[in-house]
Amino acid sequence: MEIIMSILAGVLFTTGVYNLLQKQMLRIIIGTALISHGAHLFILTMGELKRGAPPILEDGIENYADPLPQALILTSIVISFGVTSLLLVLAYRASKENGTDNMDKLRGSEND
Amino acid sequence: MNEIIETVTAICMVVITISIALLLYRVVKGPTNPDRAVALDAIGINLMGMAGLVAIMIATTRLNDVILLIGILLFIGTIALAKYLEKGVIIDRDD
Amino acid sequence: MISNLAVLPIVIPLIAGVLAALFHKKLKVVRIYSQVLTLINTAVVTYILFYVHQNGSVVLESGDWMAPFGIVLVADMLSVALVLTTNIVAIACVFYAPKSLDEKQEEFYFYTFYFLLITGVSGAFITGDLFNLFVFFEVLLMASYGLIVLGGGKVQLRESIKYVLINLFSSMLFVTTIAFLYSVVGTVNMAQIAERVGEVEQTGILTTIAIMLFFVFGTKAALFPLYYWLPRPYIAPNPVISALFGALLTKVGVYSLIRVFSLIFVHERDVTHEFFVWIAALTLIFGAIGALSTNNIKLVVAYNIIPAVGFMLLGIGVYNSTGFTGAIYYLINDMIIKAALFLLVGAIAYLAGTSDLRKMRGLIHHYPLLGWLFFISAFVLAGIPPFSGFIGKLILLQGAMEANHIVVAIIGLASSLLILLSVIRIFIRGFWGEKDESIIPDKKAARGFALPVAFLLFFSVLLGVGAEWFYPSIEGIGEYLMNPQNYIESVLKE
Amino acid sequence: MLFAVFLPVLLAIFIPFFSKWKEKIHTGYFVLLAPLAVFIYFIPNLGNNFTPISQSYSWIPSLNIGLDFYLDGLSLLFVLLISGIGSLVTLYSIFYLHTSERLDQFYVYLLLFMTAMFGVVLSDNVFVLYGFWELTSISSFLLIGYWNYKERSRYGALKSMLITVFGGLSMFGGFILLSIITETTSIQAMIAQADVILSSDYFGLILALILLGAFTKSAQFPFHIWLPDAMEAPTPVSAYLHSATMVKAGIFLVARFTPIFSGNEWFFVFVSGIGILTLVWGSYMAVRQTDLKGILAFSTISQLGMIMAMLGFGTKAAIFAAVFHILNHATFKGSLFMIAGIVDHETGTRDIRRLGGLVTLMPISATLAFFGTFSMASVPFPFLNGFYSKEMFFTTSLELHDHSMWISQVLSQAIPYLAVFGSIFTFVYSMYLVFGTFMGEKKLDQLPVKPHEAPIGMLISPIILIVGVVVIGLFPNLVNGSFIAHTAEAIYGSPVEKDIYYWHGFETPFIMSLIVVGVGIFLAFFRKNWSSIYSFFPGKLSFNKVYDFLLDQSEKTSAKITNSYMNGSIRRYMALILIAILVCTFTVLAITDGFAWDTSNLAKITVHEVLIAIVMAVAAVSTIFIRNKVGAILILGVVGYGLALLFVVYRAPDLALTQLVVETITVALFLLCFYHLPNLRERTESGSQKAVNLVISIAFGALMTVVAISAHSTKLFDKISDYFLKTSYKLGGGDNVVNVILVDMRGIDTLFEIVVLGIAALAIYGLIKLRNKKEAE
Amino acid sequence: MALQIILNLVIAIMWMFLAETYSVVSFLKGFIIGALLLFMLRRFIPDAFYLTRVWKMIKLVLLFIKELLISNIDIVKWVYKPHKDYKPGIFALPTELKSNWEITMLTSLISLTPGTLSVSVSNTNDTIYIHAMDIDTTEEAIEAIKTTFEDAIMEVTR
Amino acid sequence: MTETIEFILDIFVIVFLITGTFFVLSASIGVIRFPDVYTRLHASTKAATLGIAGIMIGAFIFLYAEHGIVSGKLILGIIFVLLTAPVSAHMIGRAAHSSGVKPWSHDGKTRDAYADSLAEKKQQ
Ligand code: NA
Ligand code: NA
Repeated sequence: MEIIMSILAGVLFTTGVYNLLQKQMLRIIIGTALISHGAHLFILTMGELKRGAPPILEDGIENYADPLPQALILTSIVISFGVTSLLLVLAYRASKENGTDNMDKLRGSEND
Repeated sequence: MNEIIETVTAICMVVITISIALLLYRVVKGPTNPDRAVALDAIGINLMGMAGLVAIMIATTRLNDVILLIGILLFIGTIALAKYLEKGVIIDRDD
Repeated sequence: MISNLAVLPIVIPLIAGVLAALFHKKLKVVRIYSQVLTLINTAVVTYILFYVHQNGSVVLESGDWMAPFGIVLVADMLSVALVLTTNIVAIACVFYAPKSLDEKQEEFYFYTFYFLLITGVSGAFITGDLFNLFVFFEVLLMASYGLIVLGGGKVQLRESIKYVLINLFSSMLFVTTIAFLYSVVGTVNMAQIAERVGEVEQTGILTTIAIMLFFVFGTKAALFPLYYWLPRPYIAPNPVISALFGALLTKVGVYSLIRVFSLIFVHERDVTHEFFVWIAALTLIFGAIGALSTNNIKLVVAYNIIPAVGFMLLGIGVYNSTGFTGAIYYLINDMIIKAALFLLVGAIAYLAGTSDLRKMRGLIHHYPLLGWLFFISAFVLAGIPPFSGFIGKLILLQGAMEANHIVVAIIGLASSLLILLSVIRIFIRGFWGEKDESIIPDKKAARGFALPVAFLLFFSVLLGVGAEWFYPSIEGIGEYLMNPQNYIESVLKE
Repeated sequence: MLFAVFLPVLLAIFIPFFSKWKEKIHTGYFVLLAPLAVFIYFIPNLGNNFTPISQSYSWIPSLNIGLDFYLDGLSLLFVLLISGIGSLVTLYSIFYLHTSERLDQFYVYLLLFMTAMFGVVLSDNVFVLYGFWELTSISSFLLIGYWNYKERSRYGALKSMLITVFGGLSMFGGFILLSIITETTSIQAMIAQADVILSSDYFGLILALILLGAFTKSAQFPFHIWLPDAMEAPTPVSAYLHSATMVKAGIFLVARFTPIFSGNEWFFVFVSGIGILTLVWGSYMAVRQTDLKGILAFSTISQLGMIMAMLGFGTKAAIFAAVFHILNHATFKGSLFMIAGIVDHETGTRDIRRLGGLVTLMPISATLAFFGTFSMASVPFPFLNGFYSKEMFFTTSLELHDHSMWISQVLSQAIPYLAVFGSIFTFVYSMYLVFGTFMGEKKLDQLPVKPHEAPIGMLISPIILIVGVVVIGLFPNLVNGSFIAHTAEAIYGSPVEKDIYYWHGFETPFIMSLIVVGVGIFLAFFRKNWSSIYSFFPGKLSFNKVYDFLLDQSEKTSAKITNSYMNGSIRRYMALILIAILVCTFTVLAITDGFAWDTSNLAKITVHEVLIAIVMAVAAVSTIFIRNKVGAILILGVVGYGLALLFVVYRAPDLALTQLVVETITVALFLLCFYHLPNLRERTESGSQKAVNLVISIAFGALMTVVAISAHSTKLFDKISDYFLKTSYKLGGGDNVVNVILVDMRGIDTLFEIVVLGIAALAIYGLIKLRNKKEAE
Repeated sequence: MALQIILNLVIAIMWMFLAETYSVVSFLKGFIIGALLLFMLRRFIPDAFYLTRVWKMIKLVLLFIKELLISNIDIVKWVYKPHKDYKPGIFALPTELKSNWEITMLTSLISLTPGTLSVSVSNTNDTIYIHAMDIDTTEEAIEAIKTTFEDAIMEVTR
Repeated sequence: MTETIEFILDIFVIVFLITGTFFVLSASIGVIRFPDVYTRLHASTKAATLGIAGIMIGAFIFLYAEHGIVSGKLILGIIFVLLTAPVSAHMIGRAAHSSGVKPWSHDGKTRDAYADSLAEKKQQ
């Protein structure tokens, strides 16, 4: 299963990167979101899958899923959320201010 | 008996995944945004079902929160989405 | 508990930043408050530096969870020295800020972002945990996002997006790489990673992961061929923000490279470090070319960040204690001089009303002090004695030549010339020449801008002329980095 | 000696205070104290019983950098030259520069230069020497740019700095290598290890690097081009820096390292070859100049070439001759510059075509000029020092060492002819200089100012120098044993006893001199008839043009290169970064054999998980194709919810909860932010762009997958998580291990994660609010 | 109604004290006894007996569920029909209900009724627009159901 | 005795799961097959809601029978979904209508009383 999940995460990266290489802001941001999903899935996968119960201690259960990747993902999710939110508002403001949401038209020149 | 339940759960799981896949088709295809909203709402409901099935599989109540949360978010999300599609706002503002 | 010292440089600015948010509208108060707290923090860090110098590394196991299970904070000479430099830069910036920012920007949490940026940077220097390093990266990046969008007009918003996007991408690559590493070595504590990597002599996959980490940090550090994102976003915001960025942000990337490639991935140097040397060479060349390519004085300084990073990478790549010593000396020097230069060109652009070199002339007639400060900065930057840039460059080149990397050392020398040309042009074309009578000089503003710059240059001269006071300690760091066992033992206490 | 070196700088500090009275007393009088004091301080060292003195002051001992001063014959010659000429130049400048100029700056630069120069010649530590070396470049830069409102000044200043700093950096590289090989930073200690250096693998490189430093500083071909442009500096500066002292720093350097380098034949090839070439080229070019200072500049170039060539010969006699000529050149060239300055000052022009017949109006200057130029032309008069050294030059050019390499043999054969050739032109320009200025018809109508003799103060310095010319000419042995013999000894390495005779007999050198004078007179007389040969070397091909081209291209090509990739396009940046990552990581994966495939440690594959994966993959892929923005956002939501489901499936309820909430809010934010923006457009990029994007993204995804699989297949250690599971309840007091990790073991992560969120909130608030305010205004 | 609930709770807790057993079972006993008491004394207490309302609510929910089940079977039939032989459309349905709450309940119930789905409510709150899978057959049938629903809702709310 | 009860409960679990899943799948098929957003809403609000309720009840019974856990939250979840589904449907329907989606009709003649009344109002 880990291999399939690795492939899935790889697909998320692929699609994320593809979107990242587009011109329109919305697509680009969707790309970043997909990449963060991929990253989180990678972390989960690297902690091995389905090796026991959810890491909430209960009497009589010996095997638990690896709790550390989960903790790390949790932190990362929250952080990505913060960044994505900021990026969204920023993109909105930037496209309003510059009158376009096409990053190709937002290259700028050296003296402005 | 338990094996039967296990098998049934697994089959149900697969069926629901197929069901989600079908709905995904509708999300992608549209053709209108309300169509997508409908499909998305249904996907949410499917997710609840899946969570319930997983709860059976690993015999835990730890997922009840998840199920409930999906329900709540789904409701809020659908309402918000509907309002958004109607007016373009999610939260009405006075200005 | 003396080990709690390690957390102070993180906690003080954190609290300061949070409090600054509470009375962000009372500008008079918040300015003085920020200045005082910056000074206090600097004093504390100075004390820690002396303490660590006397008694060795301070290791704090947060929440009393023994390493490697909890997050450890490791205040060794390297990290504390860099934190201190950070704070010195911060002092200059916090005194420069009121003169440079408009009140709206100050009100909108400049000081909070500023303190949290310091928090993030200091945290990144001090933490002994790889994932925690990621978190501190995010703190400092988020603070930098806050700063860069501050009062954003068209240009700023446009450049901010690019800045955020690239950093977001590299952050995601970072966490993923941490995950891969965790899968192989089963831990995220840097000391333990180092120990474990050493035990298996860095198998192939570990080297691959190392290269990925190199790209993560290399993007932040703006190395060839990853630096494209840097120059324009760096000059978009207010000069004081550019200075904070130029002095601190890329340097955290460099620090991380130093740490990771002196502590953890040192067993396949034929692949990794050899590669760095050539990347360093390319960085030196392309950075200098970039600096020459433009007439925008702010952009010239921004481009100059790149070859400097190339020098430091060279120090890492040659992997000897001289190289590390040079890299660190140069790092400290560069933090100071980049801040000074950004503040300077900011002031110049403000006073001249343009940052286009072709539109300015004869400024020295109006602003002699700024002119001479710039003149000195140019030579610090180019590594001309007796300033700090020279000492760093000397040691670095010695390190490179000791390692038989003569060609790269010569490239380094050549790039120094180009660097000098890139900045002395500003002096010649901007400051020299006929007096521009159309300018109504603002002497008071110029003085206000000059003081923080002079403060920074003082340190630059001190690090050069008074090198004897610093060099032995930094040489000590270089040797310490060559023996990762020291770090591992101080953290894991086996 | 420390005090002597730094005296000028110390004095410079007081200049700003002193300049308050500059209306009454010329700042120069105050400045004069420095060189004079140093001169007097070192004079007592003259004498037959001289032994080298060294003094050390600690500076950065841990880097082996110390203010180690070493006074031997070589440095003594230079110190006296610098302080002596320095005194005269300062005196001269008092009359040359009016108090309305920015004198304080001028003198600060000049004092800075003196210190730098003293430092260069007295330092025994290579890195300190390098420091002072660069300081000479910097102060020269400032002095040339003194009248920086002139475009030519700025041009000349930059040119001189770039070329000399280029050489300085190169020399610095050589020094570092030397210090690594010899493990010392002391030049004397290096000389003691000459054999080590000579046998080093890097010897050739060291030689090249250090010679580059010397050649650039001493304006050797083809680096000479900066010197004529440096003439934009005030004339005292030209006399001092660009003739007598700074340009001789390169000579000094070569002399200093002669004990080490002369053991290798390449030293001869480079130093003598370049030197003789410079001599020929400089004198040849001097003839075509029309600016007095231009002629003198090229003359200086050629004379420096001659000295350089003699150092390269390496014979005892050659070294002695070189040293002697250093002294002689300083005297006559210094005075000639001052006279050129006087002419400029009094007539308002330096253009020799507008000058003529000044001998009647400026008789003293003219007399001095005659002595100076004739000495320079080495006219065989017994009272001109220039003749002696030129004669020695010819002699030594005939008595070269035997050489083994063919190139040095060819060079040895050619040198005498080239020497004569260069000297002929030297004669020609010297005559042109003095006759063109002072003889012939008067062209007063072409002069901006009515010329008259200079004030006596201005004449003192040239008079003193010309007296020097004559005195040395009459009594050459006066300076021999007590002075230049020590210098030559310091360079050669063993005592150099040599008497200087006026008459050597009617031998080859004298014949050479006669040829020079004879042909010279002829050529000088018919100068106009043959000067068309200069058009064979059109200006476009000159080295100046090369410099201009390089400088211009350094900006243009840089801009071209940089703009080719720094085009502000985030797509381009990302693509380049990704390609770099891809290429390097795949390469490393391949060469380290990092790929691993181990299926023994995998979770069971179940149909529904695979299906979920497929659904997510399909959803992710469809984000690329969908054209409706809301649709795209919602599909992104599907991926997010799918991930939440995976979290559910893979036993991570806390993650699922968080992911659900976060995903919902994110989707809402997406909708909110992009409602007013245009819908997604069809992707307009070209087919090749699409293909590139596709290849990059697929390769990147594949890379991550491959590394992930390899990482999963190489689990080498137990995870630290076992500890968390064991201790979570006991020590952490909670049964939800993830929670315990988050709030306790990794509490710092959580704290700062909240900080990140807080900053984001503030930043977003700022983004929105600041806009509202702006709109309100 | 609130008073009745509090009274009932007080009685239940009093019972627990009296019985000196503090368990769910004894609480339930007390609750039932309290409810009975309130029912018997309903003439002396203002407002109608509150449990009648609760009962009506339960009835409403049951109605709800019944309609839901029926409508689902209908829908599934339509889903698997090979041909699209239904005639959908939107029709208007006047209502006497006034408050938002009531109307929401009504529209929800209608939505769960076989073949109908409320689409909108007029601004004046007097007409509900309903989408029907088969407009011809449902338009009359719904009239009858509507009254049942309206009555049921009004019984609960008024 | 308990075994019998458990057996019966297990049967219940299986029945609930299967019917629930069947309804859920049917809803999805409906969403695919039906011609317009309104008809699709019919499918998704009704069939899916009931289906999910079935699965949840199945899960509830299972957890009770196998582990003796009475999971209140599950019941709460069911009620919540039942209560909210029609509201959601109503909202989406309204959004669809106001964003101009016309109801599909078999013969091309749209029957839309709502649109008619809106048009009338506009004329007034
Ligand atoms: Na200019
Ligand atoms: Na200019």
